[in-house]
Amino acid sequence: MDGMHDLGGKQGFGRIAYPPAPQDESWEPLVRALWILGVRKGLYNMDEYRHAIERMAPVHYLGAPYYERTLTAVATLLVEKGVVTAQRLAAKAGGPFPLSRPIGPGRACARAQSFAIGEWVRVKNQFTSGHTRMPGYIRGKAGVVVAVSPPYPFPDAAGHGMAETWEPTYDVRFRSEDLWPDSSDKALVHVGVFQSYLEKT
Amino acid sequence: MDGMHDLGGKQGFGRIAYPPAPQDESWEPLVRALWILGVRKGLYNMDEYRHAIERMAPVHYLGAPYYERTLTAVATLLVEKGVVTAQRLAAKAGGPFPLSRPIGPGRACARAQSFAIGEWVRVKNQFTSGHTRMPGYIRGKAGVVVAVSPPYPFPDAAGHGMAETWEPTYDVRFRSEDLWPDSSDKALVHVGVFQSYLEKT
Amino acid sequence: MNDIPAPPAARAAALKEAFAEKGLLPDGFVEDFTRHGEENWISRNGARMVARAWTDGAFRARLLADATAAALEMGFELPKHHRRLVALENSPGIHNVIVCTQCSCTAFTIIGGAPDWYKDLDYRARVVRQARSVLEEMGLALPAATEIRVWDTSADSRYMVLPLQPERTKGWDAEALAAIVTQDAMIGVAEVR
Amino acid sequence: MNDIPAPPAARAAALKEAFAEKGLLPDGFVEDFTRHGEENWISRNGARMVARAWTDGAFRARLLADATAAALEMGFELPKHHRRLVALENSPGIHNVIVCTQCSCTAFTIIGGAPDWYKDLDYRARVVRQARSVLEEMGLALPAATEIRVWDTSADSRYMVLPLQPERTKGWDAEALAAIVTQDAMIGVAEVR
Repeated sequence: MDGMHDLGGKQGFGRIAYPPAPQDESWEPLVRALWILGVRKGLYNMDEYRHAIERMAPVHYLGAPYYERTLTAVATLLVEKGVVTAQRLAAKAGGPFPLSRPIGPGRACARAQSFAIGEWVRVKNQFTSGHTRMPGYIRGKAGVVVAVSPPYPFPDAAGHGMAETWEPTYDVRFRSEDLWPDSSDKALVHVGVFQSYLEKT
Repeated sequence: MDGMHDLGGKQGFGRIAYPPAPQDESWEPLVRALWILGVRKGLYNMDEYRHAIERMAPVHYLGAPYYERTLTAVATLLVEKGVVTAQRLAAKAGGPFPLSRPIGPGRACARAQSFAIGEWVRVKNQFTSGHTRMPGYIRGKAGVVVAVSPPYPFPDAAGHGMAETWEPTYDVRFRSEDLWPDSSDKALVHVGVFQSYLEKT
Repeated sequence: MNDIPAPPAARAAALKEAFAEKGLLPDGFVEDFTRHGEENWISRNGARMVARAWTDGAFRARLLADATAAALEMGFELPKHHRRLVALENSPGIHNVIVCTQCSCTAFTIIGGAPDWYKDLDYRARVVRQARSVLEEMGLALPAATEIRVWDTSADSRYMVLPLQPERTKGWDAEALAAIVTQDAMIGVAEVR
Repeated sequence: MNDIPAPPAARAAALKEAFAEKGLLPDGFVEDFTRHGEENWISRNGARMVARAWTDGAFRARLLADATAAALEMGFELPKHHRRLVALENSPGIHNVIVCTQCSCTAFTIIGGAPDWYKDLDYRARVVRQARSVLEEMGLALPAATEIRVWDTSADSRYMVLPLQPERTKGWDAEALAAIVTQDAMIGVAEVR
């Protein structure tokens, strides 16, 4: 989805808060532990978790601290998986418990193909309302494969609880001047791109 | 700029709050009047005003009601134009008065060209950190000219207080399936596109 | 953004003082401007144009050819930067709807100030990409065969929709017709009933 | 979002109860997990790998060829979904920096939990497009001739930067070296001094 989470290259942002003021909240370790617990118990996979964050209302997403996003996503998944109802969560919390928006359809991976290190590839001009790990800033852009990773679950399917298919990802090197002509610092930008997102140039 | 204001086609948003609950705030007419006053006094033009809104911190922008954006933009412009200092504004307001981020460079219009009604055109694959009225969703896309408007000030220059050049805008018709293949409702989407943003297909 | 901003009303008052201190605020400007807008920049203007187009074929032709001139002809104002007004004609097979994805531009002197939902992020983000779904959610279910035309107000032209006249109102006079033309219909998210 | 949400601590507690009621929460899990993370998933792991690579040519070669194996060889853990660890070698003309633009993925068992600024929107949005400016703002001014390589963690590979060893530390043992390798250096926003 072309959501608010897809921040790469968005403009108007400012100085990095670095070095940071330490401000760990006491509830954060609990949320972190519950997040992992849900993964270990098989309630959801990592892509379902990421997509549950992406499905947050955009203004909520952007205003929420990091672990509030985790909290919202895990709660959403527990409700969607039937572990608890939204009403019960709110009652337990003693007030409104905002959840993410409903999930839509995912999509299966594309026909298998393969690319070699050193080969030029292009990111398909594709759009999906569901989970994807293709950042918008590489859509339609060409780059060169610099490394191949072992097969991972295809996120656009896995994020929707569809039967997992596994496919290689390629570390693809893009030139910033191709991604944002005349409007970027010169750099080589590498993205881990799933095979299904790619086509021959 | 590829800012948070550039919302067309972004996903994750929800139901329109329609019909709305009436909730006009009493300070809103004042802000609206001051906004127009600044235009009439020649303190800023419409594109400077729009860009001052776009330069708000993204999270502030997205969380702010409409007239808070106007308020922030007009205050920012008054400070930038030397009418008042930021410190003085905050002192008068009795607390922090968030302003927009600093302005960067604008850009001049492209060499004059012209397009005829019925002609296919393509939106240039251009990026700018400054003000622009090219919504991101038409970048690089082709459409057909359905109407020509009289010359308007070129926003990418006017928004930065550069010497105004005027140029025609074209109402260009795009097909939603070209803008967002496989991921949109079928519609013809028309955008008023400045001449400088366009090239022959 | 760590510090909580002063309330918007306090900031608005501070801004007003900043204008006043530089001698930029004419006496009574805010009140006069607000009253002028409330009295003159109302959706009834557009409604009267629509009603007249429904009852006066020559005006309809003028409106579709040059809505700016048609608005001026009826005595309505256009701000200096609204340099061209365009009337978008609905027909049985074509439905128009307007939006401003990057801010919230509208022909506010003609169709009235934009409603809150028009200025909200949801409408701006979605109506260009999910026009049919959004209209349906808002209560306007269009026939599958109807072509939807969305108009994104990204330059200084301004748009208004010329809705279809309901069958039941054939023969009504312009005054009666103007009373049933809503702002929503001129934005294109509703039909006139 | 009109209603103010319950405080996050109350929501977190509610979530914990929801797990517990279904028998999904082993006794002491939260405490054990938290302590395990605090004790084991620390940036000192990565620092020790870096220090060893600086002092042991054969390990350096293994690290660059297969950082997953190198991490396991040193007894460090990788979560199941971190299926490949990659060490990115800085050289006098090449500087690497990592980010996750879409969320905040990191090899947290190796370089420690991501710092807040890494998870913030500003870093995620800007470092891919304005790498040199962002690094400079953060205090790392790179020579104009240095090639900057940004790595966006968009799949399940995880990255760590192998920084340059400072001249002044040549001859130090691995223990002393590990003490000066920071998490920021392994993310690539700082040099080791």
